Amino acid sequence: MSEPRDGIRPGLTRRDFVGRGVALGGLLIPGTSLAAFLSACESGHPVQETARTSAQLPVNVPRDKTLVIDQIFRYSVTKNFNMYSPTTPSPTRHGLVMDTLWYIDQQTGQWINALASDKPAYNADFTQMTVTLRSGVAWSDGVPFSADDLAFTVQTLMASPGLIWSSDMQVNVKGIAKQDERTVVFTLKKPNPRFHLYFTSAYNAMYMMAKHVWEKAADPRTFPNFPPVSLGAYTFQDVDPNGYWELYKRRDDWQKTTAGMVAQNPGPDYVLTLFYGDDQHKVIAMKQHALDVLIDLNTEAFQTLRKGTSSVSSWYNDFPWAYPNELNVRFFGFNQTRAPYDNRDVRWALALALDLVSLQTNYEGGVTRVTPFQVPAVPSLIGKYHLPLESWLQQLSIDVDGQAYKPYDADVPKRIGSWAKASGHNVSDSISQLHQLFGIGWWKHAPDMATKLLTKNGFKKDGSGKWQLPDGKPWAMTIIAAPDEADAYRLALGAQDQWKKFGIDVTVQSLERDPFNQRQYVGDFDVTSTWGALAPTAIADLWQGLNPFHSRYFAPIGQSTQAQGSNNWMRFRSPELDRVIDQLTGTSPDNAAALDLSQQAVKIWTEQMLTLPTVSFKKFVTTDSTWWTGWPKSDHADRQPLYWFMGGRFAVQKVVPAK
Amino acid sequence: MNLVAEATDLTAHYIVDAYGQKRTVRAVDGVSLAIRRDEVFGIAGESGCGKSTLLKALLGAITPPLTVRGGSVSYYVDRQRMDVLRMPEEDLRALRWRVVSYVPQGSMHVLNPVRRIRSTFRDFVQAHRQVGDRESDEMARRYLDGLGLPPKVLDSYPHQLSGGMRQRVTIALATILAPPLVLADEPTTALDVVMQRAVIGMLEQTRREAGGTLVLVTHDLGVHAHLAHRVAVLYAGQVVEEADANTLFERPLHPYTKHLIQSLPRIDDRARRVGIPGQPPALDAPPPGCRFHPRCPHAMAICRAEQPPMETVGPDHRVACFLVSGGAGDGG
Amino acid sequence: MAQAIVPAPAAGRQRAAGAVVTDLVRFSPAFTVGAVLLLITLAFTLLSVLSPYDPTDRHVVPADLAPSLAHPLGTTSLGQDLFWIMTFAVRNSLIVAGLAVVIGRSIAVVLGSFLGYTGGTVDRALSSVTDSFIVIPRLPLLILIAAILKGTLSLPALALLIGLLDWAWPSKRYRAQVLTLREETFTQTAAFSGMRPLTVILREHVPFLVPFILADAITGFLYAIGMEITLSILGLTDLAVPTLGTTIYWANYYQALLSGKLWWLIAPVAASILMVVGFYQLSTSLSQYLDPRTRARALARRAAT
Amino acid sequence: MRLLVSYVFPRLLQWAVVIVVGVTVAFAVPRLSPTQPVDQMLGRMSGMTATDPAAVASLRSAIIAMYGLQGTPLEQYGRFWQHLLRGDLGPSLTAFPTPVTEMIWQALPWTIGLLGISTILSWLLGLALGTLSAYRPHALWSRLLANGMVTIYPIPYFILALVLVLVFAYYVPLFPLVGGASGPPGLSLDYLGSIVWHAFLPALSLVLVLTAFRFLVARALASGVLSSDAVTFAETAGIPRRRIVSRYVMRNSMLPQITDLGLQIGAMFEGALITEVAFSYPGIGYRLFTAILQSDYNLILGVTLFSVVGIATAALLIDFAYPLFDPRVRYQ
Repeated sequence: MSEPRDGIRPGLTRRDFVGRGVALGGLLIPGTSLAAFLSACESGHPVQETARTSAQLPVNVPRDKTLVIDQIFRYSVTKNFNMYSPTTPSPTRHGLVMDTLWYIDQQTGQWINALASDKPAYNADFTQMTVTLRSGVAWSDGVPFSADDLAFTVQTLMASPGLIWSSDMQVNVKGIAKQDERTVVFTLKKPNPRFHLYFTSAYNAMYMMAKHVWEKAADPRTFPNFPPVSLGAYTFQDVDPNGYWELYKRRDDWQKTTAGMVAQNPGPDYVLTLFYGDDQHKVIAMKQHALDVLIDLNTEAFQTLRKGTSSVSSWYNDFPWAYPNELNVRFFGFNQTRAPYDNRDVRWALALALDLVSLQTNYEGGVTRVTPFQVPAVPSLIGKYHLPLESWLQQLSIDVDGQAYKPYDADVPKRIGSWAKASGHNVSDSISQLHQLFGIGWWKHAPDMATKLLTKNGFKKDGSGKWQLPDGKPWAMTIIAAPDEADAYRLALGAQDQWKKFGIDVTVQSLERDPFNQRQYVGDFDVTSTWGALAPTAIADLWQGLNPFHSRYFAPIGQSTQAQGSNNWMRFRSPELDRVIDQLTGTSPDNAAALDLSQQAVKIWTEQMLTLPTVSFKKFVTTDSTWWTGWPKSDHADRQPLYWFMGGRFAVQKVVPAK
Repeated sequence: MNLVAEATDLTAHYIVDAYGQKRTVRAVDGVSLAIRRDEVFGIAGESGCGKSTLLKALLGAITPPLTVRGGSVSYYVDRQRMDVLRMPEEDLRALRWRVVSYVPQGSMHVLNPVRRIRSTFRDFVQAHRQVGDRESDEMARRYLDGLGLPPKVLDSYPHQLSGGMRQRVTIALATILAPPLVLADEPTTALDVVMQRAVIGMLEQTRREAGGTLVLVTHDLGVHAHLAHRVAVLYAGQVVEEADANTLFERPLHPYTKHLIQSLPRIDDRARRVGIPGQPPALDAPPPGCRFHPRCPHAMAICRAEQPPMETVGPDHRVACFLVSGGAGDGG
Repeated sequence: MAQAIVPAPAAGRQRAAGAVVTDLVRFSPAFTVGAVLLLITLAFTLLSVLSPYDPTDRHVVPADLAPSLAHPLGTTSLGQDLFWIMTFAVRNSLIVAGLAVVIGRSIAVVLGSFLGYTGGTVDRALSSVTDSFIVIPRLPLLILIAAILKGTLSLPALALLIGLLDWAWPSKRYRAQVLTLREETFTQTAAFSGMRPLTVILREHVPFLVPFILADAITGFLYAIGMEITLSILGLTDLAVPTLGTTIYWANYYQALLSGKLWWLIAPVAASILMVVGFYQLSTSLSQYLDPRTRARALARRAAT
Repeated sequence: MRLLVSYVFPRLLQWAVVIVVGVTVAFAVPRLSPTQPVDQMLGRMSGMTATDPAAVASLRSAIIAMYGLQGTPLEQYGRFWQHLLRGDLGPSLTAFPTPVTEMIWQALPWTIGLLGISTILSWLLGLALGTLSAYRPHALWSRLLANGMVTIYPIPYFILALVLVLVFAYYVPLFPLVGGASGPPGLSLDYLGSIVWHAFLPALSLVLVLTAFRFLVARALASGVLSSDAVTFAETAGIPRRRIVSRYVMRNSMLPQITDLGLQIGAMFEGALITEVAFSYPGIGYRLFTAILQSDYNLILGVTLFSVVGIATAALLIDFAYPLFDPRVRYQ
């Protein structure tokens, strides 16, 4: 009963979409002759906040009826909506145009029935799943959505290898039976209590195909599906041939779409997705109120935008501003096929040599939550892992020269809070509030303990305080990192500084995004500053995240982990973890045992220091309230604000015109 | 006296003052010449004696670093005297090819390499005559035909013609408008003897047809003997002797002229030719007194001290030498 | 007649180098401007030795300070003193460009002259290979290789990479130059008079080629500086090593403009412009002085004013 | 006929060889990079949706087949030439299944428009100003212009481009920061207006740099020609200046500049990569740049093929057109 696997999901970061050149954008000061002129206007910001009549948009639609969304990247191909083919992702399209059976809201963990009218029904041994569909849903061309479409979608995908979900369906589905217009029964090749997750959107899930359109396609793999017949509340209207913007119009019959039914709100008449280029241009656009919501900014760009424009806000109104609840974590991965990183004590020593408070404040601006677990401390998970397991953390001990040392440091959030107060931000002192903002705790900053751990394993310090490996050679470590993933890269620089002070000769290799990925896939690194988490969906059951780390998917050095479909770049093999995963495989996610087994896995993971998680994700998801309000914020966090997720369609739908 | 052009006490030097080096090359130093109508006036002298500079001055083509330090050059056009060196640039340009034209030194390379001879003729003719292309081509064809040059020359490019042919085309270019005064700088050098004869014949024919004057500069006394009516001998930027051709060749007075004539090979004369010791002086630091004295077998004390004045010793014969003007006369 | 006027080069050479420089300083403003700018650049490069901070150390000074007496060029968001970083940046950029020119031009000269002198089928075969290298767009190739090697691209490796991509076009120019020299009459006369071919090359051709190589090296240097800066601004070189390009990269990375830290951008941009302009002014005025033909024309022009 | 065999055929052969070698290099180099496009695509896909590890193996081989990357590089190379001869450059790996040719045709007009105009404009401007400045070296405008050009020329292009973006798109927001045009595409006036408005800064940066280069080359060549014998002779003959500049100076210094222009136009297909990246202009260079960073083999190969063929053909045409411009090079 193999289940859909979505282990450590790299998550959709800004870099996935923003081309290197674009991120540069490039702004520069001329030679000396012009410097005088520029420094004259250095004080006041050159681009003042203009009134509501903002810069004109590239399309002539009424500004007050149009929601302008940051398109995140420029489409190189504009007339192709075949979102099943292996191509660059198009995040701002699937929320508006596509639909699937269920959604789990990443902020609240709430289960949302979309095309399905209620939860999936499994038989006793999880070899059959029955889906009953919602009635009254229609395609954009008026044809009603029915069981035929669902059955046709799965059968077409099974018959066309190379499309997303096609090989998953081939591996799982034995047969599909349409019982009536609203019911479909899937019979599975082997028991799989999590088969429904293929249709349950965290970032996205299986898009439904319109049978009456796709059946005419010669080859579904190259069918452009343009202009798309869609299930979303919006229909495709117009596109810039150079891929800089796309225009969508709300369907008149928006009540016949699940977005309308769930959100119970018409939403904007038009949605315009627009590509402005790098942070620099987005800031200018939002200052001119020509952009209503954007995906992310680096800290400096956000501060500049926030200071100059009153109508702009991210998740929190005040420090630390950014949206902290994406299901992802930054972590240092040690290549456990290379000495000395295969030694658990060494990994623990490296952890104790770090001062996470300094990393989180000086390098990340104090804006993210710390987490000792490979699971982010988000609202839907903090109650299931961080709080219940805190007592276990306090008891956790590692053997240092015969005596048991307790590495856990519970007042990390307090120290970050005091740093924040010192830097002039108002932060409350209540421990629950601090846990919300900065996570529960991390490992103590104990270089002396780290030194003992290393000497216990035969490491020596040479005359000038530099560490030598047990075989006498100086310890030289290289960290690989991708500069366009800002938080991970700044953590790498911070770790380099701290480990250098500790006595290790550390160099950071800053790699272009694809070569960085490739070096991880083939295990060509000592340490990697990367990201991922065991909980891709906001449910307590971690099977999706844990399964790819099972040793049966282990990829030896040199062979790409992608060939195995695993994210185990660190290449560890843990028999105890395998046993827990095997037990979890047969357990239904709703069963309480699933949570208990997942907690066991997290304990093993943490104790064996398989990875060194540091902070969870944060994004300056920023909105401008000049034209539209109603975005989810920290004070009314009833749904996720991630508009580029498929589930973000509800946030877009619930937006209302500003007074 | 029907003069066509005249230089009075003309002094023109090359003044160079750059990159910290100040040099003055005294190429022409106080030269006076009277050039008559309808004659061939030869200017002879070794290379580096200022012949070409003098000719450029006569033409009024003063381009830096050549600068006029004194004296004047004038043309006599229908009884009217024109001071060439002080004329405005535009008027001087108007005179060119109508009143005076010039056959440059090394005229093998002066034709525009990328255009046919026909269009070069058009440039020269239409610069001074209001004629269309067709008429200019017709004029050129008839003129070349008259000079015995094959008309197909007009359709070819310079690199397709031999050196001699290019030389003659340049001469044709200079004389097509039949200007009263033609200045030719070393027209026969770098040519084989046969071609020299053809060029000399052409010069004679064009001058006679135009009834004009030819000023001929060459170091080759043989050419002067053949063509020139009167010859002036130049040494180190100064005229040392001037006479009609026969007087000069038969009764040269100045030691330098005598020597030049003796060095001419004669068909019947087997005697060894005697060269003058030493080199012509560098013009940026000419010797004091008579500039020839370091190489003059008869040099006297006065020769080293003063410059010999120009003495008229015959109807058409002038010479500047103390042997003749009898300075202190302390030696034969 | 013209030769007599112009001071013969032989005479020029005897003048002490100092005298030549004083002449140039007095008479060619371009030389003076260039020399001053280059002196500043050299001073900057030498200062790097005195730097109290190691260029790769971060947070050694308070971050984001505007230029002040303590920090003449201000400090960066990484907590580095921009003045000392710039001394390393200028030095490293010069090293890369210098090495790249030497590598690129030596290949070009050797290959060009070899082809020029051998001729025949070897020449035709190798020339068509060179032609195909000219046809391949260099910049995308450079970006591709840099993107692959990026993390491991040390300064010499970067110089080698730029040098290896800048030999095709110059080698064609040198071959053409050698071909014309071979056809010159003085080569034939030297060969007839029994001079061994090698001495013909060394004594006759090299003096002709040297000014040509010098002038060509200038364009090579400009290309190399341009490439280093372009690759670095795109983030395709070792970002830990401070060069003019990487300083601009980091200024962009930390949004120097948006957050009003202009000094962080002005310094590298102004430095690269002034350095390059200075170098070009100096080298063109110098090569004009060395090449007799251009000097004659310069004299004529000078005398006329 | 002999001309065809002895000259045209070998030149065409060389043209073909050059293209094959260029294309082979463009085929091989991206494949040397360790980055595997299929792995990258799987990484992106697994980043979005649940993919069972057991299912990944079949998904991976299916994608490899779709991308046409199956078999050894040699087989791929063979298949590439088969498809190429049918005009099919294969699908883009990052924007599958869109064929590469479609993506190139979509971006090419932007580059041709931007580069075409700025190349020709700067060539004419640079040539005219350079030649005139050589002819009038001491005029104030000429000296100022020369100093300006000598300052602009060496500045690294990327810095010049970024300075323009900063000053005229950020501090003084006259021009847009991103994109090629705005508004619904069509032949309407405001769409064309927006194209010009977007293309102005990139074009300005190109024109500045290219004119500076052309100016310096033209000036050097022209001053060389100006001191040639042909021009001095024409000058002395009083030929009007306009005719001297156009018929003598321009014509003689034209040939090397024509070859430059030809090659620059040939190189247009490579796209102005730096310009398009610095100004985020939607041309072919920008597309090549993103293709390189995402190791999209087919797109890299497609764009490089265009630029290699472009330059090689330009070089070929120039060789054939050579004799038209310079008679001296006529191949008898």
